[in-house]
Amino acid sequence: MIPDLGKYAEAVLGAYGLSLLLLAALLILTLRRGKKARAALRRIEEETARHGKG
Amino acid sequence: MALSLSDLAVARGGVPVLSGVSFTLDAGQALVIRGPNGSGKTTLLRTIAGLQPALSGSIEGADDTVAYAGHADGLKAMLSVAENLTFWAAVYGRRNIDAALAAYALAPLKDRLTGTLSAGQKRRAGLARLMVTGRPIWVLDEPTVSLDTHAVGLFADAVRAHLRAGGMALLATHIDLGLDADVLDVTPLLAQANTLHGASDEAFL
Amino acid sequence: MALSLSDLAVARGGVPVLSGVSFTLDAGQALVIRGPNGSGKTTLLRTIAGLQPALSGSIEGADDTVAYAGHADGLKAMLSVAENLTFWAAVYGRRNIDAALAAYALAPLKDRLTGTLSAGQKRRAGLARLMVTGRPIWVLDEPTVSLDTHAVGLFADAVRAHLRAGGMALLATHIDLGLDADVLDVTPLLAQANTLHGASDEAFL
Amino acid sequence: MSLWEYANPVKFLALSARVQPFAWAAAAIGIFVGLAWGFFATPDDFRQGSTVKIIYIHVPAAWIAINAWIMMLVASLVWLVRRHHVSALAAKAAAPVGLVMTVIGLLTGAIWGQPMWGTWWAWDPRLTSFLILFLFYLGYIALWEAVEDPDTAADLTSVLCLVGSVFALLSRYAVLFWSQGLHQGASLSLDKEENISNVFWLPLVVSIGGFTLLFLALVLYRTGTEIALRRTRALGVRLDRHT
Amino acid sequence: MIALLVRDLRLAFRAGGGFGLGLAFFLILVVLVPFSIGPQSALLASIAPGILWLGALLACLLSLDRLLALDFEDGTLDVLATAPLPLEAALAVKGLAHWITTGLPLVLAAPVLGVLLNLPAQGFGWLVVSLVLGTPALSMIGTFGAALTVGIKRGGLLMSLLVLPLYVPTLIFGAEAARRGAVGMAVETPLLLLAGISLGAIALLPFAAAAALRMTIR
Amino acid sequence: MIALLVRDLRLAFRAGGGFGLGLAFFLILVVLVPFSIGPQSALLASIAPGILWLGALLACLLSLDRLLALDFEDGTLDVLATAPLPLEAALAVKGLAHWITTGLPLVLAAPVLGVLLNLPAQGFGWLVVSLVLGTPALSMIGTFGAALTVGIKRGGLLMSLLVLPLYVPTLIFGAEAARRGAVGMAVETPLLLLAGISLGAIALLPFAAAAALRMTIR
Ligand code: HEM
Ligand SMILES: Nc1ncnc2c1ncn2[C@@H]1O[C@H](COP(=O)(O)OP(=O)(O)OP(=O)(O)O)[C@@H](O)[C@H]1O
Ligand SMILES: Nc1ncnc2c1ncn2[C@@H]1O[C@H](COP(=O)(O)OP(=O)(O)OP(=O)(O)O)[C@@H](O)[C@H]1O
Ligand SMILES: [Mg+2]
Ligand SMILES: [Mg+2]
Repeated sequence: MIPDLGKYAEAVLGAYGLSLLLLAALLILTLRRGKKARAALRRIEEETARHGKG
Repeated sequence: MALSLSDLAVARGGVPVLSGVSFTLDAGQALVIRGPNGSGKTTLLRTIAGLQPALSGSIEGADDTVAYAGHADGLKAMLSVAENLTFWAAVYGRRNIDAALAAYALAPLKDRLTGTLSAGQKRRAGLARLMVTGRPIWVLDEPTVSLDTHAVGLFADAVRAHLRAGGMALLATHIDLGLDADVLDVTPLLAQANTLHGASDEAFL
Repeated sequence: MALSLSDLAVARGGVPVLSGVSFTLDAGQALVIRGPNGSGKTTLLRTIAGLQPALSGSIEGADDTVAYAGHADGLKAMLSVAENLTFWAAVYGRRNIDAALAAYALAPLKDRLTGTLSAGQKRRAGLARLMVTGRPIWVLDEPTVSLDTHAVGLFADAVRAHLRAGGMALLATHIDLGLDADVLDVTPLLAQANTLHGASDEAFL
Repeated sequence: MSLWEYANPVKFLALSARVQPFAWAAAAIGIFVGLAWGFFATPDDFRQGSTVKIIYIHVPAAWIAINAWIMMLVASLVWLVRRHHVSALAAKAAAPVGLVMTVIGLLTGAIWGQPMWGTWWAWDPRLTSFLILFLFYLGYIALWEAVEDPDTAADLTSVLCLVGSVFALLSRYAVLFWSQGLHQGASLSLDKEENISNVFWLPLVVSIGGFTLLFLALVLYRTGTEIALRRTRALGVRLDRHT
Repeated sequence: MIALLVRDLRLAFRAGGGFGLGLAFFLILVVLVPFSIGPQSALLASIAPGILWLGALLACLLSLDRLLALDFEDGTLDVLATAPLPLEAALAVKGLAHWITTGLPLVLAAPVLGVLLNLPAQGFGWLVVSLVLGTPALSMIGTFGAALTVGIKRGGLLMSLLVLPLYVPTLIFGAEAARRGAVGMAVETPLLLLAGISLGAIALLPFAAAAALRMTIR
Repeated sequence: MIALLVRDLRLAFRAGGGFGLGLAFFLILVVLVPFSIGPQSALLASIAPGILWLGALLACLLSLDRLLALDFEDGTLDVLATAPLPLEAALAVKGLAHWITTGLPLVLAAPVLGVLLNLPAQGFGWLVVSLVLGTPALSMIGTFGAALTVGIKRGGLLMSLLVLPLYVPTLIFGAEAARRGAVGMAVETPLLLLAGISLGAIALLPFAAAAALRMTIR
């Protein structure tokens, strides 16, 4: 499956691996922070709505 | 010449604190601003002095007419009292500091380094700075902090003289200064965030 | 347990400012120190707190019993009020900060960064720090600066409760707190420099 | 309807919600196809061997790193001139993405340099200006973090972005003046022979497209996060007042 | 404006003021270099112009730290911002005062320290010229950095982070001119570019700095 | 004591705190070196260990600046001096917090920056070892210097002046070990001496620092 990379296998695989790792980390952190922020917003919006009625 | 605010709203740290502030101050008048801790007196005075933008409403007559004295004195610890005052006088294009020294009984401390003064002495020097600016509107935030009763008297005299000469004064304070002045209580003016326009977070509501 | 000073003389910046200070403070007592600006109140309190050496005379009962609150509050702007108080409690080997928060009505401000409080709110947090030390002798330099009347009341209540519990308090202030306390006027004690012994320049006289 | 309407957070969020699914999907496809094509289906270069495959990450990352800064510059100008909150927040949201892309560009370049030039790093003009860009990103993000008030932070970072861009440009010329390059320029790229050129070029273009779409999706999502945080703050204040 | 200049200079010369400390840092840094990279004189000579420029830059940077911070803490900036003097002018004057108290002494000390690092004889003149042309830019860029970070606790190091990349072009042209001078090559181009940066910085940065300062003190 | 450590670390990690800024300075300094002395890689490799040590030392030094100054300004030191905690312990803890937030990141970053300066491959290990052994001494000596200068306006630069000579022995042995390591020579002697300095500094300097602090705050 993996093509023959010859003597540079380490370099090429390393470059792909590291880059994809960094991209994944960026994605995960972005999504986690976004989820947290949106959840907090939802909580406070509900609370505001309750106060509006009461 | 008058200072007039109409329907001013101010914010601190992006949070609205006061709204609907309106008053007019004419030559020779003083206004004392009262309100509990955290009600926004400092914020209001800084806005009037032009140090921060208003949320909404307008301020008229404050351009280049205001001398502001906040919690910090604006004096250099490593300069003598006279050097500090002379410097500020020069910034405002003036020269004479004797009247200011006399008004606050600073003559004996004139050549002391400001950093070696006691808290009340330093405050006196900070108040004397107002007199060398030659500006008509004094905006003072808790001016009498650390002052003893004698010095409070000196300060009240200085304000009265300033008013007699056609000046104006705006003071935030928690204690009674014995001045003949109107009082603006900011407690009823506290901002209702949901009715405010122009707040920096308003766009997100 | 008592704090007693006998014939104490203190100096500031190498210059003697007060001499012949003597008093005894017993459990449950408070003493208000009065005197005009620059008379040496701050110097006296710092000496009692052990922050600077006395020129002559002696202080007894002040070792590890004094909680000092000076002009600065000892609070970190970048920590919340609760974090600041918890830290100081831990330094004094204690844990609970609820009583202190309650005494100064700080509960709603508990999680605010201290740097974003108004002058009076910050002062309240600084005074609350005294309560988490568990120390019997409070040494306070102008504690009510920036406080509104309500907060001054809270402070007076806290001092009264502290005294009732057998504590002591030493306060330098220019305004009347409505405490049931003796007053020490330092004006008559002002130093006669030529009668002083132990001043750092004495060797050259 | 003018473009500025989208400076309103609500309008922006609505638009962003419509665009995002496509952006994410297209980004995933573009990156997958570009990288897979490049990795599995392109021949080795006659000089560089299999290392040439690194180009499908290296160049898109470097391209995004540079263009993210340009986008931040535009957004900063919009904020300073028209004070639209969304544009300030978009600049804030883009910076960490740009930083990560810069790091990827640096890392892949370093890994590539080891076999090609026999060194991880050399003070070549292009590499050097890229490193300086990295520093600008760091400073920009640190300033956002350090300033308490959100509007002040937006103002200050915008000014920094403006002044920084001028100096980044100056540095580029300074660096060119200072050192001779090892790095391939656009003219002297590996495609000496026409027919190989296309073989490398097409997957590279797909990959660049994929990275660009990923950047777009990330920035839209992160701007949404920033808006949510600001809105939480604003509502919190309102609740405080009521109670 | 003259009052402000005089005040800043006087403060710098007072005990505990900043005068001479930037210089002292420069001196100590240059002295530490042989300890860290070893005493071989040929090696030292070849890096001398660069190290001297780097040292001057760091000395400038460190002394900038409190250029505005002290004025912020004691309320001076609040008053200056409401005073009749335009803030742009005030900041330009502060930058000038900084240059007089820091940049100028560095320029004068550099030849002496060049001796310590075995700088070739022909390099001294160009070193001084390049510093004279370059240090004003360092002072003005630093003033801008200080204005950006003034209200921030521990802003000093954040300022370094923001300012150092801005210093890069100045450093490159300055050190390049000094290095070329030391080996007898033509120095016109880098010197002209250096002068250009300085002029640009003096003309434009006070405005950016004043804008930033108005934002930070609000 | 743990409360103090936790507080200092938390402050450092807060927005605007000091964490990472020492590191950033180190990074930027190392980046500026080639700009000032030129891009030739052989020259850079020969000075790399020395420059890395010098950079680590300066980063430490700069971040020390406000180690005590901030606590002094807001009155924390007054309270700490009257608290039951011995001042010696408090200062040792502050030194430790400084090392964790500054020294440790420097140690971890040094190899990466070694790449930028073309440090020979065999030198990386010894560079890290020498920094691990040496940076604690830098933090403790710096704490002492900070205690000596804390009440003084613009104390930061004065502190540099006082501390830098004290740093000389640490620098000499540290840089020597790193340099020998880079060219494959024996490194035991300088490393042992370096460890000795660190141990001595940790054992004795908190007492000197506490004594100095009691004098400065009076
Ligand atoms: C750390 C080291 C490196 C950095 C920071 C770096 C940075 C960059 C940058 C900024 C670009 C420009 C992208 C654009 O204009 O859109 C680029 C393009 C490129 N780089 Fe690198 N690079 C590095 C190492 C290398 C190495 C070692 C090689 C191969 C031997 C390489 C090959 C290329 C190629 C082929 C391009 C595309 C050039 C073109 O046709 O425009 N790079 N790199
Ligand atoms: N930097 C800041 N960030 C966020 N909120 C702040 C900030 N500074 C002050 N505030 C808040 O803004 C409100 C108004 O503060 P301000 O300092 O104007 O009050 P004040 O009336 O002057 O009070 P005091 O009598 O205690 O001086 C307070 O509730 C305060 O907690
Ligand atoms: N660092 C210093 N060097 C020299 N003299 C000083 C120094 N600090 C204060 N003084 C002087 O010592 C005297 C006592 O000062 P102190 O601060 O104790 O007065 P205080 O009673 O607290 O006054 P206040 O009510 O104004 O706070 C004053 O005359 C003051 O000018
Ligand atoms: Mg106030
Ligand atoms: Mg006092």
